[in-house]
Amino acid sequence: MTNMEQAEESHAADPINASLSAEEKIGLYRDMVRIRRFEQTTLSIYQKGKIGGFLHLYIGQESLAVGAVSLLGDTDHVITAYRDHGHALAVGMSMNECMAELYGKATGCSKGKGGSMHYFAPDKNFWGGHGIVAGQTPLGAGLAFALKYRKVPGAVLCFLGDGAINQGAFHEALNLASLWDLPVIYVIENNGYSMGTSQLRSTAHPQGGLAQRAEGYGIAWDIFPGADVYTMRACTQKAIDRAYKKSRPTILEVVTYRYQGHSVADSKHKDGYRTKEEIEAQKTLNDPIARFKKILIEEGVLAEEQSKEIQAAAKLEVDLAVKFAEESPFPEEAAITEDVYYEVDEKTEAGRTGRHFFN
Amino acid sequence: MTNMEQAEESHAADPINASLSAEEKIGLYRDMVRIRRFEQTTLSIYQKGKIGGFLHLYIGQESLAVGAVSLLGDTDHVITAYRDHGHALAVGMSMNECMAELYGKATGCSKGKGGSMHYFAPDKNFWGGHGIVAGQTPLGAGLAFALKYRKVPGAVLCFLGDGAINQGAFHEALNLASLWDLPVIYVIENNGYSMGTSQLRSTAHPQGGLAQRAEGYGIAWDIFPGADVYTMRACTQKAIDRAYKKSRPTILEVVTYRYQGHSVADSKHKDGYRTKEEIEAQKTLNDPIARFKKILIEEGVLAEEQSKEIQAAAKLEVDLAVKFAEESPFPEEAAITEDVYYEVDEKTEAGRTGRHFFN
Amino acid sequence: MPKLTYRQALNDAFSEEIERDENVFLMGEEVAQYDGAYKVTQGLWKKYGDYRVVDAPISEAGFIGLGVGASMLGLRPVMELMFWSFAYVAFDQLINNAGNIRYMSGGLIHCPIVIRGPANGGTNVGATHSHTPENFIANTPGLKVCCPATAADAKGLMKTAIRDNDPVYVMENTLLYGEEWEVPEGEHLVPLGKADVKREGSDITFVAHGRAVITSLQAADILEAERGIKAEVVDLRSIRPLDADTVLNSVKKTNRVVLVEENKPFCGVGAQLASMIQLEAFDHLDAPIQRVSSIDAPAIYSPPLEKVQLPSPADVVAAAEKIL
Amino acid sequence: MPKLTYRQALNDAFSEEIERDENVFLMGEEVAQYDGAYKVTQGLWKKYGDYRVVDAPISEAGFIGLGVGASMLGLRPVMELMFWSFAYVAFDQLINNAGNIRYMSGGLIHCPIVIRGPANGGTNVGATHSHTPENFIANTPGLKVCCPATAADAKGLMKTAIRDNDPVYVMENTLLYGEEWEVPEGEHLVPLGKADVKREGSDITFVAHGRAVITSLQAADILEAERGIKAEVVDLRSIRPLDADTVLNSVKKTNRVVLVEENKPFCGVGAQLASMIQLEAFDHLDAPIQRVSSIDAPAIYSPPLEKVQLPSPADVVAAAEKIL
Ligand SMILES: Cc1ncc(C[n+]2csc(CCOP(=O)(O)OP(=O)(O)O)c2C)c(N)n1
Ligand SMILES: Cc1ncc(C[n+]2csc(CCOP(=O)(O)OP(=O)(O)O)c2C)c(N)n1
Ligand SMILES: [Mg+2]
Ligand SMILES: [Mg+2]
Repeated sequence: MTNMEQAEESHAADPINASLSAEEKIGLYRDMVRIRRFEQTTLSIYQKGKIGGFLHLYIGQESLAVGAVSLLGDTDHVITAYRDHGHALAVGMSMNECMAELYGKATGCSKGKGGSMHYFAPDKNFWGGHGIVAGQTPLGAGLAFALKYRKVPGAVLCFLGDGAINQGAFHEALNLASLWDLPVIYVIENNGYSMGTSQLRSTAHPQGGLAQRAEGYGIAWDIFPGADVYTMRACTQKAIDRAYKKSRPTILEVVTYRYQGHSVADSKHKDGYRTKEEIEAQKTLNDPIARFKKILIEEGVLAEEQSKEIQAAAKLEVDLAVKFAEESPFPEEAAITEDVYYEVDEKTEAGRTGRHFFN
Repeated sequence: MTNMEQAEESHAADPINASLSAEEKIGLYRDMVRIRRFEQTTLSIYQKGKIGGFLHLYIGQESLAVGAVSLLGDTDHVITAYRDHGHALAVGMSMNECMAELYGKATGCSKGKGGSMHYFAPDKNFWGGHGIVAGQTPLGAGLAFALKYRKVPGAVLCFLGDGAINQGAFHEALNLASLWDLPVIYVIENNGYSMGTSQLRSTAHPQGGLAQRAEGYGIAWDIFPGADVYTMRACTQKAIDRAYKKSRPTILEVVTYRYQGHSVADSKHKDGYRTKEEIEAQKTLNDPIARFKKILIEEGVLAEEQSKEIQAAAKLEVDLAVKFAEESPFPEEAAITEDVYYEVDEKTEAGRTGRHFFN
Repeated sequence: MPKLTYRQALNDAFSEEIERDENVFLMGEEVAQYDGAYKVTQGLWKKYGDYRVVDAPISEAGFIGLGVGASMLGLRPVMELMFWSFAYVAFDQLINNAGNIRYMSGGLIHCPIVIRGPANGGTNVGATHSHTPENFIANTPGLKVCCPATAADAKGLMKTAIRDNDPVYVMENTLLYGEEWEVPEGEHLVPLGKADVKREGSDITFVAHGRAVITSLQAADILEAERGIKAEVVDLRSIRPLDADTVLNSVKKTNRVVLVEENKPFCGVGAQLASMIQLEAFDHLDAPIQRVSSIDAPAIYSPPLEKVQLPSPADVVAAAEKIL
Repeated sequence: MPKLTYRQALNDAFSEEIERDENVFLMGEEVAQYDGAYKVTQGLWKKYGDYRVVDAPISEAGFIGLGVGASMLGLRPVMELMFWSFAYVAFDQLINNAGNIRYMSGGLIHCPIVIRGPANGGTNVGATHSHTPENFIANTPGLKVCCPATAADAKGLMKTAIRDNDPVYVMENTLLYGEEWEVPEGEHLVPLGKADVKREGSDITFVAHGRAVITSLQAADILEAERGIKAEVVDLRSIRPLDADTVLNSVKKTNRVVLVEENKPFCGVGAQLASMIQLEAFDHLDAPIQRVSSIDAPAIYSPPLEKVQLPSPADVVAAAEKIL
């Protein structure tokens, strides 16, 4: 299970949150609602057999992507693993392109070539969507390296799961990030499990938690509960400041929970490797959306009615996205060999020289 | 340079050393002398062009292999990297087979197939000799896993360099070793450099030193100077006890120094990445052989005359090994495709079924 | 003969070998308590416990290396890669450790290890999860690799692989796990290095491995039904060792050959076969050897296009028609 | 034309490209302060400093992945693997990250990265250090790979690789670093995908890449001197993209072909060429295509045997004689 109690101090008064306008707060809420609704719908279309492959849902973790991404500016970048729909919507990708990608349609964000695990939006500084566990972690260091090389102030948020920390590539990336003072923030979304394996069974770690491994590289770290979007923002901002002011990396371990199975095909996630009670308790106590709604109502920023409207708008948006996706065409067969080589696609001299394909 | 002062308390009175007979002490001394002499000769034959490829000399580090290996019993195992001549001689491999291997002769320990970096002696529980940096570290965990699986009390010494700790495979091995309570001891032979790169330029690490990264995995660790073979034995024994009694891993960081270049072809090791003064200071202050000789003479265990005899005997042994190697035949050409597949070599039914080779 | 799924046949192979030899154990991500990501090891942890069926963290380099180390001491690890696609994070262990250590030790060491898992496209999981590296493995002297196409072969090859004293890499197929075939009862071993003529024919030879065998059989049915042409289908089963004789004999009989695989074309297994056949049966070839491979691009996600990308019976028929 | 070593030609390529484009930087183990393990980057750190020439820790997966990430943002990293043999600890980065990301992003991203270093046997460093993975790379759509055989090609291909907008993997050869060839002065670019007829001939074609080109040229000299036979030597230079036309045209002229490579035979580059030639020049072949590869075993250490293991001019001559 999780490393720490979710009972926590409020970060509502932290400058980074206090300075939020009512509209911005509602924006955060809306984004979380949109992500959840998107995900719920993808689950149901998956169950109806309209999409296939893998589908790793983010439900329960929405405050992490939304909170962290809300802090970013034009020169900041995001990269994550295969559980990427939340991050994609948080950076501003449209539901249409995301939904169409799941259907494998030509209108998908990756033209139907990447699928659920491989969303990208470089124009929104979003670099994927990576299917190999921890594979994104050296890439994240590379984005930060490029910022530094170009002398652009900025930070890179590189999300990863708790199970990913045991991959060698992550360890190598940490050493590089510290050694070279790279402005990268590794956000461990600790939902307590890697597939059906609890942290206890996969990860030897210090008392302080997974993030404390950072000390082995002289990297700053923090661990905190992620269900409250204010907390997420406040604690992440400190890491961003460190990136901007000192060009130093940070490891953040954010305690969270996924309500659904590892992917849609996970029969054991209820009363297999975890109990129904555990899941229910998390939903009751730590639901990011319910918690933030309560806060915003208490703050007088949000009214129940408005919340309903937001829900309804999100539902409509998703429904339209489904319609868009369903009505979109599949890629042409010729697309199979497009987007393999830049030089070929761009019809450059290089792309016309020699044989590039071998069927 | 090195992480800690080499000035240190004496471990002569520790039970593990106090219990040594005079003969055993002289044995330790002899083994260090033999290794050094062997190495010096390989350097000179290399310079004469009699052998080629890589040659990573262990000169200056002898007390580490000899001290640690001297503690081992029948069910303990050793594995190391490419700088493996010291460990090979320490476990009892003969100079003849080791020298012949360098010459690529059929009488070499690996029949001339492995070369300097790839010595093996399974009959002496010595599992190589591995050319890929840190590649031996998961294998070491595997040897320990096998001991545990077979319920054999024992320990595995897995040596690696200071530069090797930044490889992902080592990190993965550490997590497994801790998680599964494997009796493996990782001995970081910290000679301050990975090739021409000082630790400072390659490795972000905690104040306590490289070995302190162990805390990230809940593994016990120690750091100590390795020039004194008594210290090496005393500190390593604690880790062996931990392996036997608790089946727990340890990381030991042993501060040492290599007198020669990274390999024979290393023009920058004197007044390139390190100064001549630094090298000379290490030779003067921390030479394992000179130090132990002084101690043994002070203890009255060794006389100057006897030391000379040991030196002379070592020289003779190496000279004979050179002669042996030079007079040995190269492998037959047919040997190229032997030792690829067990089943083929053993002429089993499986080895006779289907085509195994494709020229 | 009873019918079993490919999955169940593998599961039986594991059970039987675990019971037969105390050195055999299974290890991999989710193989134990979760029963395997694809349920191939279902029930085995419950039956044999932590000692014989071991869940590993997501550390392929670490645990595959550990398996190689353990095999040097005589254990017989059967390691699962949840997907063969994840082999690339453990490639050094697969190639340098398992593949070279016998040689570099002059034969003093051997590694009786099995590394297994699915290696296939066709399940809409995108390029990172659809690799088929049998050609990389077969390129590597010291390693053996097989790709069973049926439940019986899956069981028989797996049991043989476990008993073999060299590293044997078994590439399964998620699309076949749920398919049923007859499987001989009792001890059933299929040797490595022995191809199987899955369909006799006299007009043209299809050589395939893994699921491409099924595709080839369907193509053969079509050719027979539509044009009365009798295609022989040779299932390589193991790629290295390779049953060259069975392939060459078939070619010498039919004089025409189509090589079918789900590998990418450049230096795929078909390339090696073509090179061998033209060398050793040059005068028996009435037409150029045709190859059908996946369309040469990373695996596409889009379900209908992924189907197009993989060899279909129609593709095989079309290739055959070029030389009939 | 001035004569330069292969090493110096590469060094010049780096200098010129560093000066030309501020996005170009070099990274790798010992490339900076140490001047490179094989001195290929000699003097560049001194000249261009830490910013453009970066020493990396022994973390190939980490720094190659970092390079891929940096290239996505438009930098042009030129990454050294001290040996291509070490690629296997960074294989996921090489294949999945650099090779697939353009495709999986539907063309939104491209990776203008170069990964380079020596890939060869013949220096008595044993099996772990003697890998030649050009066939693995060429198998992977999305990647490009070239193997220069001369100083001029080394310079020209390297400069082209750096300017190319796809990942280009350059495989050098430690045995050639010290050899000298004429290199054109001034800007010198050699396109990828263009083979070079290094020797014209009419009786038989040798197709080779990397150092095997030199071996083939020597074999051609022997054949000419001893038997008056004129062999044409086609140097592929780049494996992917591949100049199929030049190969096929030569075969159509000579009707006989020997494929020479230092790769291992099973699914080596020669396998792909044989498969292509028999398909596209079937009627032009007067005899089976011969292949000369390394002897099929891990690279042996023993110096005299390692020489035997690698293709020699005599091996090429012997293969040619089988079909002359
Ligand atoms: C190298 C590699 N090994 C295994 C997998 C299969 N796999 C995908 S996700 C996953 C679990 C990851 O857990 P965690 O890092 O905690 O992330 P979460 O799924 O909880 O978000 C596994 C084993 C993979 N994709 N890549
Ligand atoms: C994966 C890999 N990368 C690079 C190398 C080249 N190399 C061999 S030894 C070495 C330095 C290792 O230094 P360290 O671990 O400190 O050991 P030492 O040589 O000092 O004993 C390097 C870079 C290699 N063999 N394997
Ligand atoms: Mg998790
Ligand atoms: Mg060192």
